[in-house]
Amino acid sequence: MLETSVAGLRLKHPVMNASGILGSEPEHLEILAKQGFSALVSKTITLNPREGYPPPIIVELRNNGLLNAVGLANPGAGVIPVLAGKARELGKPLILSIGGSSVEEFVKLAELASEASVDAVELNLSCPHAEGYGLELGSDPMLVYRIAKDTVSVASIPVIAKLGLTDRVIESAGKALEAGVKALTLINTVKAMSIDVYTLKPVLSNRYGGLSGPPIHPIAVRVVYDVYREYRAEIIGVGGVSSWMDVAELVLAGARAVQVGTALIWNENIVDEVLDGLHKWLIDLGYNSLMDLVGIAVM
Amino acid sequence: MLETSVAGLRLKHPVMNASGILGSEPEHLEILAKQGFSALVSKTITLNPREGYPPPIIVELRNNGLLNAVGLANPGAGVIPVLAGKARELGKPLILSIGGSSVEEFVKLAELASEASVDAVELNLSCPHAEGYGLELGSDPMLVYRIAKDTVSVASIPVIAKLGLTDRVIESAGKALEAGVKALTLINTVKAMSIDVYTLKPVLSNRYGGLSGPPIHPIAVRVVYDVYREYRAEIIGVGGVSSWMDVAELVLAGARAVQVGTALIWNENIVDEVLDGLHKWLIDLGYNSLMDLVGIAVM
Amino acid sequence: MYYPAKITGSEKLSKTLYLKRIKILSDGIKEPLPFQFLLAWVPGVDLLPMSVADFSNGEVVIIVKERGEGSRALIRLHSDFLGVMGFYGAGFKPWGYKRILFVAGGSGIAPFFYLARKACEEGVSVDLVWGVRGGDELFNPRSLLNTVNKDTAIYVATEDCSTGYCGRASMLASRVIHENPGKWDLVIASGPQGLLREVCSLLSDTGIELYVNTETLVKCGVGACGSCVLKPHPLLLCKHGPVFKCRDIEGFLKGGGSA
Amino acid sequence: MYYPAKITGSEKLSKTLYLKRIKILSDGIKEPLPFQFLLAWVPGVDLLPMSVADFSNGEVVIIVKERGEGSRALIRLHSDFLGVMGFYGAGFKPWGYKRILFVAGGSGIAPFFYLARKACEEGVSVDLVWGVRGGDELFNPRSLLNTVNKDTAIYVATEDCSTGYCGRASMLASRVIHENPGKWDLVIASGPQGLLREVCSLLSDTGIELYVNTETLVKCGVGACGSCVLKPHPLLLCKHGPVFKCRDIEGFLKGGGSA
Ligand SMILES: Cc1cc2nc3c(=O)[nH]c(=O)nc-3n(C[C@H](O)[C@H](O)[C@H](O)COP(=O)(O)OP(=O)(O)OC[C@H]3O[C@@H](n4cnc5c(N)ncnc54)[C@H](O)[C@@H]3O)c2cc1C
Ligand SMILES: Cc1cc2nc3c(=O)[nH]c(=O)nc-3n(C[C@H](O)[C@H](O)[C@H](O)COP(=O)(O)OP(=O)(O)OC[C@H]3O[C@@H](n4cnc5c(N)ncnc54)[C@H](O)[C@@H]3O)c2cc1C
Ligand SMILES: Cc1cc2nc3c(=O)[nH]c(=O)nc-3n(C[C@H](O)[C@H](O)[C@H](O)COP(=O)(O)O)c2cc1C
Ligand SMILES: Cc1cc2nc3c(=O)[nH]c(=O)nc-3n(C[C@H](O)[C@H](O)[C@H](O)COP(=O)(O)O)c2cc1C
Ligand code: FES
Ligand code: FES
Repeated sequence: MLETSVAGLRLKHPVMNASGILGSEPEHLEILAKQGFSALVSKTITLNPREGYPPPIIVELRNNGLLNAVGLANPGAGVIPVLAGKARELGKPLILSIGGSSVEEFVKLAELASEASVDAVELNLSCPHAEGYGLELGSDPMLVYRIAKDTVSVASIPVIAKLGLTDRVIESAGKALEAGVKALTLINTVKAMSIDVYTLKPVLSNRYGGLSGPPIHPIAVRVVYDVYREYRAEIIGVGGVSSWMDVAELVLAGARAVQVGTALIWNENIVDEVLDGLHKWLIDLGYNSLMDLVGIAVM
Repeated sequence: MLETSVAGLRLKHPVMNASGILGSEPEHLEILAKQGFSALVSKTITLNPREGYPPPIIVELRNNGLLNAVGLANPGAGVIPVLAGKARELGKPLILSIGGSSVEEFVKLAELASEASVDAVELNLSCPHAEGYGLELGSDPMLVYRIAKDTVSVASIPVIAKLGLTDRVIESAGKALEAGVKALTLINTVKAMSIDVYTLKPVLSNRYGGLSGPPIHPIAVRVVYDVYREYRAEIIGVGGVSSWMDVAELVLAGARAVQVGTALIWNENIVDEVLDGLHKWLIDLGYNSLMDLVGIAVM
Repeated sequence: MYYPAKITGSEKLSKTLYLKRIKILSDGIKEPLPFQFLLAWVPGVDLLPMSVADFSNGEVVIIVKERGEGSRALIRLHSDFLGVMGFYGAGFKPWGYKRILFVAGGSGIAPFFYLARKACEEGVSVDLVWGVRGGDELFNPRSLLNTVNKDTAIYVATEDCSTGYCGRASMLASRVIHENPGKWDLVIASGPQGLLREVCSLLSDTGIELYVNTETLVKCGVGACGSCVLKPHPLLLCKHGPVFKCRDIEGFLKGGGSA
Repeated sequence: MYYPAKITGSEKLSKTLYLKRIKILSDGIKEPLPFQFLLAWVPGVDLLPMSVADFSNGEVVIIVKERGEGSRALIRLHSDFLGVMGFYGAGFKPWGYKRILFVAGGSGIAPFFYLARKACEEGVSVDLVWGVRGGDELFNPRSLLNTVNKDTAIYVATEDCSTGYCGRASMLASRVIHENPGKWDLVIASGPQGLLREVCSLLSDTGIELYVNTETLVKCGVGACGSCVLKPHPLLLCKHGPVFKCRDIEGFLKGGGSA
């Protein structure tokens, strides 16, 4: 009933973890696997190890959102085969998120991912707070095209492009599809800031961070809807999922699968709760398959 | 202690209402005046009357945010002298929000506003869900320049530009300032969507709407901070204010005044609560004047 | 707040009046106050303000009068999904009074049932004057729900003179009040604006407190759009109402439509 | 959750240990569990994990050992503002036990005080073995706060042999346990990793339940960044800890640092 497929991966159900909440070490994958995700998504891996920013890197906000600027901390490309091996051991498909500051870095990482036989790569073209990475590339549709095109051409595995909220996200999505990506992950965090009103300083060491969690959910629904409407593309919806209803909205807007990030922090049972809810929902609606509901809110 | 000034208006305290929550009829101004705002901001007025979209036009969301697509409903430019007269009767400065789909419409409205002797006009260059209006203009810095330049040249009163979240909001802000606006209002709602998961349809009749309330506050803080850092401009901060701390963050990021929209819906005492909180805050910090705190989180 | 919902029961009460049971498909909806209302969203059609006629366990009852496209579409829903926004309005808790006379015109009777239930819980009595145009619009209020107390007196008026008092509800109200001096200390009129206006003027010298349950154009329900303003008063139906003292909205009653 | 906060009290307890009272400048912070911790943000310097040594009415007490730049900056704060994030960790409520022996090394004593208060409320007794390197690092645990029960036995060890038992806390713990067979049904060790390792191995054949209060690199506190993972175990200090059974983290204790 909840089976789905995206970018050629057949999945038992639509709920994966979102990149960056754990996912850079094999132990992290074990923790994530226990939550019941249908596929595992790694933290964004870069060619060289990155320390990331000094703490504070995460702030739990008054508005039920989370603000983070971790700075793409990760152990570098050497960890790719380790993560691939662990995912196999756990019996879960692995989507490797990769991040570079140049086309060449993305290409190299896509090659390493292919060699390690992970199940797909997700191009991080959307992190809004790492200078020279992510959204700085993803907001330029032509650059999205070049990165996507070149990684697709070297990768022996499906390539997914993860895009964020920009003025031209529909255009960037189109370029990524044109370049041959199999699916789009939408969206990443939204650039934001939190200031401590007594110490009079931004709380994150990086000052700027990405807003995630319930506050961004209606924004994610909008972007998924727009991109689905334009291209009928395969979409993985992300952003503020904290209940089955949030997943249902993303599915109706056009997502074939979803990712859950911030909600993991506050609810260990999120995956089970979502699956239960979706199951009941299908029954209430009289549908046999979640796939039949993908994008049907889109006119 | 809480006195401030922005765009040449001297204000008893920094809290005004945000455009569009009431404000298109004289009776609305009376209701707003009772809440204790230091200045009144009208609903965006267009040259001709607009019906707006059919309901649903507003949805209260699960994430403590509000989604709206009112469609710039307003009685048209004829109401300008009526609103001006009522504001004078109430003894409150009036900022008239105006919206056009062309440079000429903005110019005409700015002339009418000047004739009616309102205290300032606010150019709505940021509504994200009215086709041909607002953000469609505001996301193009050159168009912002032309609209700002021409309205400033005909207006005998201060002109304020209200900008929203776009990739190039800093650039647009710069262009508006270059064109001679006295202050910037930042930000408007963020484009978003809500779908009913049983009827399988977007709830708003316009499908797309603008997200407001607590979810967008950290985004507003970021934009105010960025624009203040770049230009040290006079800024009116708007977005998700629901407590004095939210105001304090906007002030530290660079706002000399703030506007409150969505919070009015859920809290009739918002103005008094904010003023009380700000007062205690200044005492706790050992400051005599709110103005001394404007922008001091910005390095 | 927005809630998904489903019609779980439908009943034709009379020629023009229909009852709908609406189950809220979401936890945590709070019990409404008497006279609060909801906005019923029939997708693709319209959003209709409807008084709460009853509420328990996340299930709301409304009574809908067949009018235009919107009410007809709502009436046509059976076991269908719809959207519900609410509950809106300040509501009205007249618990300081001893005995209330509720003067209803047509579908203005809807909030009577929920008021009657809550009033009974509070030890306040409510009697009913109900007027309709034609006798075929009537149903027996006692047959409906279990909210009507035995102690409640019910007076009926029809304009086609087919049942009960021959004339308008306002006239009948005026008569029963004069026949029972001192019996009621509060009158609430609910229905078309003409009825409200007449009740306010006809009973102005009785010394009884006079309130009216108003109707205006409700587009948002939350106090944002301003469409429900009771011009020329700085009052919003959806925030400050829908029940007001006659004398607080004299200008509105004088000026307003004729619905 | 992030809270603005202010230092409202400072005290030098010994040559290396300082007490700080921190007032949370925001309502609604929930009472922590024993062994939960907070992240203290000294703007421009660092974010430091600190055990809750006491809590009441939105005021937290921490005990800070002077180490590097971060702890020194925190110690220097007086009547200053700072940020507090928390409370994090699963905490530990050993209320099923009769009598607990808390084996602390250095600043590992911090969570003892809050545990002792809560244990007393639950009718559980806690005794303390406290070891430090030099005698000048000691203070009298009884003098501190009102959380230490009279019934509590306190055993002190110094490595410079200036006071109490001459040697490490782990050795002293082992001795008192052998001298008092059956007295304790739970041992919790808290302090440098060497101490935790020794307690786990020295006492493994006593049949007493053995838990350790671990330290790893905490960067976020909420289970997101993964820096606090107890390699090679799929366990996060900030989510699943910081208290674990010795036998659940054998790999970590063997492998880990020497701090
Ligand atoms: C607070 C409140 C509570 C109400 N409670 C009930 C109730 O319990 N039962 C019931 O039958 N009716 C009730 N009404 C009236 C009901 O909402 C309208 O009769 C209904 O919207 C008419 O829609 P229609 O499309 O069927 O009719 P049409 O006459 O075709 O209406 C077309 C449009 O006119 C507007 N409109 C027409 N009449 C009214 C009115 N009286 N008030 C507001 N807008 C109107 C609506 O915007 C509608 O979209 C209530 C109205 C209000 C304001
Ligand atoms: C859950 C927990 C509770 C703690 N409770 C207390 C307490 O109550 N009192 C107390 O004095 N200390 C406590 N500590 C240890 C304390 O956080 C570190 O000693 C402190 O961060 C050292 O910072 P520094 O800059 O002074 O020292 P440095 O040694 O200069 O530290 C430099 C950096 O190393 C890291 N680091 C060093 N030591 C540790 C450590 N043991 N654990 C984690 N990161 C470390 C930090 O990231 C720090 O930024 C606790 C640690 C954890 C994990
Ligand atoms: C702590 C944290 C770290 C993140 N790191 C990454 C990352 O490395 N790569 C990436 O593509 N997205 C990253 N994200 C974004 C998430 O994958 C996701 O797009 C976003 O958080 C929205 O989903 P959510 O609201 O469910 O968290 C991170 C998010 C958080 C909160
Ligand atoms: C119902 C509604 C109507 C609005 N109408 C307008 C408008 O006409 N013109 C405008 O510039 N902004 C309009 N806005 C945006 C607000 O002025 C404000 O920028 C935004 O809501 C963020 O502030 P808040 O979070 O305090 O509501 C509207 C917002 C809402 C919620
Ligand atoms: S209906 Fe919108 S303000 Fe009342
Ligand atoms: S400190 Fe970040 S996961 Fe534990």
